[in-house]
Amino acid sequence: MDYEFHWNIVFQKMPELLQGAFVTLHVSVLSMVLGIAIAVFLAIAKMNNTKPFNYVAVGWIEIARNTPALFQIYMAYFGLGAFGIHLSPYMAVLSALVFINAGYLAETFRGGFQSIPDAQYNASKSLGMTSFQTYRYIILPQMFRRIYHPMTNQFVWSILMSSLGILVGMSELSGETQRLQSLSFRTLEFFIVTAVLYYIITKFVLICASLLSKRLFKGEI
Amino acid sequence: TAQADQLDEVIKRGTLNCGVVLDFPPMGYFDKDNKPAGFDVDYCNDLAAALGVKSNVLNLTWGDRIPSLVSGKTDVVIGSTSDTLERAKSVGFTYPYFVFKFQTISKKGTPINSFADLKNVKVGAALGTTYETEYLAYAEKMGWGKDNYTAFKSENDAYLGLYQGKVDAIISTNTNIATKLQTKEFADYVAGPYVPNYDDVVGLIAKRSEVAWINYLNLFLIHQIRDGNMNKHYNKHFGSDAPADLIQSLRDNK
Amino acid sequence: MIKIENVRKSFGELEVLKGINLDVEQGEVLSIIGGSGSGKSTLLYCINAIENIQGGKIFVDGIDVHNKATNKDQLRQKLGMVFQQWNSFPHLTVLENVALAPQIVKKMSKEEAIEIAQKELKHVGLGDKFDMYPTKMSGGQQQRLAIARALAMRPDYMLFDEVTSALDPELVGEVLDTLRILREEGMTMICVTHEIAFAREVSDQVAFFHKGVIEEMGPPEQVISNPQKETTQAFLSKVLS
Amino acid sequence: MIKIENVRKSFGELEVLKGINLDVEQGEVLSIIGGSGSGKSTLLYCINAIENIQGGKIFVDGIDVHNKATNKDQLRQKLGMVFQQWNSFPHLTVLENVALAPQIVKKMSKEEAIEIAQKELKHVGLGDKFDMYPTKMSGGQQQRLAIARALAMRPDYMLFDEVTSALDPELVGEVLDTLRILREEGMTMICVTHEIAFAREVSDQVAFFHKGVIEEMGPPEQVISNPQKETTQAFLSKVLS
Amino acid sequence: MGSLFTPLSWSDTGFILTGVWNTILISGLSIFVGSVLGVIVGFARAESNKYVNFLFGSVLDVLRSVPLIIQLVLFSTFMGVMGSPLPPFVAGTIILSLYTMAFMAEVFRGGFESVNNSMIIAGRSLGMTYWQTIRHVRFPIGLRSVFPAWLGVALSVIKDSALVSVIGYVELLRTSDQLISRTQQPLEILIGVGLFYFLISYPLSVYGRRIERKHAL
Ligand SMILES: Nc1ncnc2c1ncn2[C@@H]1O[C@H](COP(=O)(O)OP(=O)(O)OP(=O)(O)O)[C@@H](O)[C@H]1O
Ligand SMILES: Nc1ncnc2c1ncn2[C@@H]1O[C@H](COP(=O)(O)OP(=O)(O)OP(=O)(O)O)[C@@H](O)[C@H]1O
Ligand SMILES: [Mg+2]
Ligand SMILES: [Mg+2]
Repeated sequence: MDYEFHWNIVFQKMPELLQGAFVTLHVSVLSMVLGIAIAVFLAIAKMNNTKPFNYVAVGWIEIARNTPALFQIYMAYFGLGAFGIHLSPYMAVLSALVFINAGYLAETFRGGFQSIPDAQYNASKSLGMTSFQTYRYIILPQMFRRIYHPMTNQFVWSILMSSLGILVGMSELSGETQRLQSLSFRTLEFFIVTAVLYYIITKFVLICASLLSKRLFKGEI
Repeated sequence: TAQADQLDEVIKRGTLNCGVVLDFPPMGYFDKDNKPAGFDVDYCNDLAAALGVKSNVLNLTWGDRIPSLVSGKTDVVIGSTSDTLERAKSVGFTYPYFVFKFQTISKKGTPINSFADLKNVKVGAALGTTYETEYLAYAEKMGWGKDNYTAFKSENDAYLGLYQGKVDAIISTNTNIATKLQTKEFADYVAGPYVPNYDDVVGLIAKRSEVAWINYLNLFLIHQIRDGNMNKHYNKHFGSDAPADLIQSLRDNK
Repeated sequence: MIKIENVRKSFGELEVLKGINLDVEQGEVLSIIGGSGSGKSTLLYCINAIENIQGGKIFVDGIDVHNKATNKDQLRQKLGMVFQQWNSFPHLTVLENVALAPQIVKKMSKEEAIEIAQKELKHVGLGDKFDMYPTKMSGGQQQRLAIARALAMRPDYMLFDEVTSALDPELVGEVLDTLRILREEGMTMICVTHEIAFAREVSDQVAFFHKGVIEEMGPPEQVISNPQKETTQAFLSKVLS
Repeated sequence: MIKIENVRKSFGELEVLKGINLDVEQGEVLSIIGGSGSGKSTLLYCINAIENIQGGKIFVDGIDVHNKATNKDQLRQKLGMVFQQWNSFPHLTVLENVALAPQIVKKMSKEEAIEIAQKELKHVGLGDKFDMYPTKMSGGQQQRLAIARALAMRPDYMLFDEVTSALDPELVGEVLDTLRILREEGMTMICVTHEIAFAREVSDQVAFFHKGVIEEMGPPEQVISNPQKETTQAFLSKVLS
Repeated sequence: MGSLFTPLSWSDTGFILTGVWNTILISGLSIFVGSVLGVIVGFARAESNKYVNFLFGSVLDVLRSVPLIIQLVLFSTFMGVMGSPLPPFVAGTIILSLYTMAFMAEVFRGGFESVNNSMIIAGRSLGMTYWQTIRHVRFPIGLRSVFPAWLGVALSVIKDSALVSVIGYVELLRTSDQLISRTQQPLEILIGVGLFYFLISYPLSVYGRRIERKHAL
């Protein structure tokens, strides 16, 4: 091969890459927080039979799960743009991720909820607990453990998918990489370093999540 | 015998693999039959004709330009590549074949009289282009910050963003703006001030080590002007004769 | 005293209880035996108001269980129940499992609840397992935990639904021993069970259920040792073979 | 004849079999009883060469089972085995379950294998279930299927590992009846079982396992009805209570 | 001069269909190759010891921890720079297949491990050899139980195949991107694209869930 690696340019630009990495984390954390909040409502609405809410929830969940993330992002950016609704690249990516996260997490929550055996309700009732107490002390704590792992996966997915920000000119890690490499034409070097940065970020998140789960959950289910 | 260089190879192969960015009208774009067209595409065909080989136009993204050369997928990239010294560490440039000026375009009535007025409006440009760099450098010097700036993945997306009203003005090349202004979609728009003190001088690029090949390409560029091909294509794609100062600066290899 | 008068219960089309009459006096032990699907569990759930009924009445200490005006959460505090499937709360330690309901239902202080929990756990022989998580315990231990959990609410009656039938044979004994202790202490109990020998030993009354009706009922010497009906005989010979 | 000589078996540090000696003659039925973890299943697995051993020897018809030179796949064809958990193959019909091994192991033609499978299924009372999938069957039926599956390989010996202990009490009888039929037909069998009454009825010999050794062995009248050792007495009183 | 903006016309149908076909082609091929590799790696992982597993695990881990878009650009640039440039279709198929494999391997591994060991032992006790139990017991049962999960991964690959556009493969989303530039009509085109994905993905995901529910019973 006749390719000489030039690494010094990448190290010079490291602060800008790290700035991009920060934006990546930022947008994915926010997309999870908002996604979880909406997912709770979607899950409740889907399990509930009140018509209009049920339809909205089912529609949301199915569209989110059955179309590409890239499509959602384009839609949020140029699709909404056709209606004169102008989101910044950051907002477009954020809203697409929130939309998708909410759809997937709603199904996770519903599954977690339905996986708690009836026996747990009966046992709680037989001890004289009210419905509220049953949920508060018995059902929700168990449900949270079951959805914890899928939730971390969704978080990692959000980090990886935020890389699509590159396609609407968002300056997260991938976008910054794209910009920096075109200034120097050092494509390979920049993308290698970026791949490593993504790996570190996702591993870091997973390790934190598993440490946290050890602290939170003592008994097994 | 001496090792065959790129020039020999192209002639022997009988095909010129010529990379063009087809996302940058009128230099490169898809016509209504979704076929490649544009000033750069015409240059590819002229070069192939001069070599006496078939022309094979490859559609590149901005990011593909270097890897395609290094890997030998393309022999030359005619892709409006700004000849910065930083990039010249990675790739071999010919003499300039075109000079762009950077300019704003905005809807009529947007209060932009000088470049300094951009401070008050939302500005956009294509990600990773030289004019993006120029604008950002200028904005930083003036202390504007990045808040009113939006990057787009491509030149096309930048125009779409302007058209939809995502931004009030975008920075683009004077040539591109001139062609856009002739379409009915952009009839309501006007070209604005130039980026101060900056000409975007672009060259063809080839493998850095292929000196003889670059030599040949340089001579080709001179002949394009001398034989009038340059002016002919300019006319076809820009609707007027090439300006004298552009011709002159290319002759001077500035 | 628990009084069951002509109770009928259906799931949709399926009539599961077809007019059940039963009385359980204070201090008495009633065993219910019968084939799968005969409605034994369903009756316990109805007594506890976990399932509603379609006809008849159930009184617990004179309170009409299925009356709309009855506070069912309060009523259930009188009735401890232990189920066939182990259903300890997997996210809580053994001690927390037992102490939870006294705290949140009876509003005891944490110290008080823990004291009671410790006492009841020792009562069922789990005095050394306070900080374990129930998923690490054997089935027999989990069932004893469930008994302690119910006892900690200081119920007046205990309902047992085949508490040994999901256990390995060797673990059955330890759970039955716990029931024997309760009997000695004078607890009023209704036990649904497949353990015929145990039923014979501890019951004051045995009721044989068949397809939603009580086919035969009386002291164990009569129903188990000397059954009159053919259905009872068939069932017993199958189970005892 | 199966000959077991001073067999020792450990899992890591844990010694599970501590020198076992046993002979099972042609046509004899040996029952093995004993507490959980005493090594009963492990012994069956060793006879079948599913587990290896650390000391001693096992001979089946004179073949040294654990000798390196022994073809174990071939040896296992002599030894039919049925396990505690139902492990019918869920992706095959009942008939295919039974016909599979004769085809691929014994290289029978499909027709031949199916004929044998039908015969053995009728043998265990599943003559009307050929095209069912086993997941739709009761536990007792699945166990009988497992017996038919083993019999279709025409084994000389059958090893049963607590085949009824995961069954509902009502289904135990049908499986034991199938074992009785095999005994009548003169099959040589080793049965690990918790069904003491059954063991007493059908066995020529009973071996009581305790912590990896045979504590007591002999005809059922002796070991079950009149146990000598304290450990045996304790075990029997627990199981029979 | 040529006109830059022209509205969508019927003559674009062929172009769009090329995009549709290319999307189907690259995702179909990648799902196939990825599944085959996934079965092999998944089986190896289910069968092998800690160390082999750690090795496999780390490779799969990298494939699952770096965004697909970065992998695509990196791989296609890398191959170019190494002197053996690959056409976008080939580079895209390779990376998409490996990416698919990374997820499929875990799916299949789970399937193989879920086959109760007692069934394998039962097979051995009937005199089957090791490979016979693999072939007749472990594979059929393991593969059957993972179908819903397999379908889930396959559907996500169809959706992720949209990313291959970044290295210049003209699949559906890139076709539409090009048409959007030319027509300046993003909404109509995007809705069409979304509908296409939805119509492929939704019925299959409903089917997968039905199977899953049936399995759960
Ligand atoms: N929630 C329910 N919905 C519909 N049918 C039910 C429900 N619970 C029980 N049944 C049906 O009611 C009948 C009686 O069930 P029940 O559980 O009371 O029987 P059982 O005597 O306790 O049997 P087992 O010995 O198997 O526990 C059965 O046919 C059962 O299928
Ligand atoms: N594969 C294994 N690895 C490690 N230890 C094992 C293994 N199989 C069995 N053991 C241990 O060996 C001991 C004997 O087990 P075995 O299954 O033979 O007992 P058993 O008499 O059949 O009991 P049960 O009546 O519960 O079936 C137990 O302590 C068990 O935990
Ligand atoms: Mg019941
Ligand atoms: Mg065993």
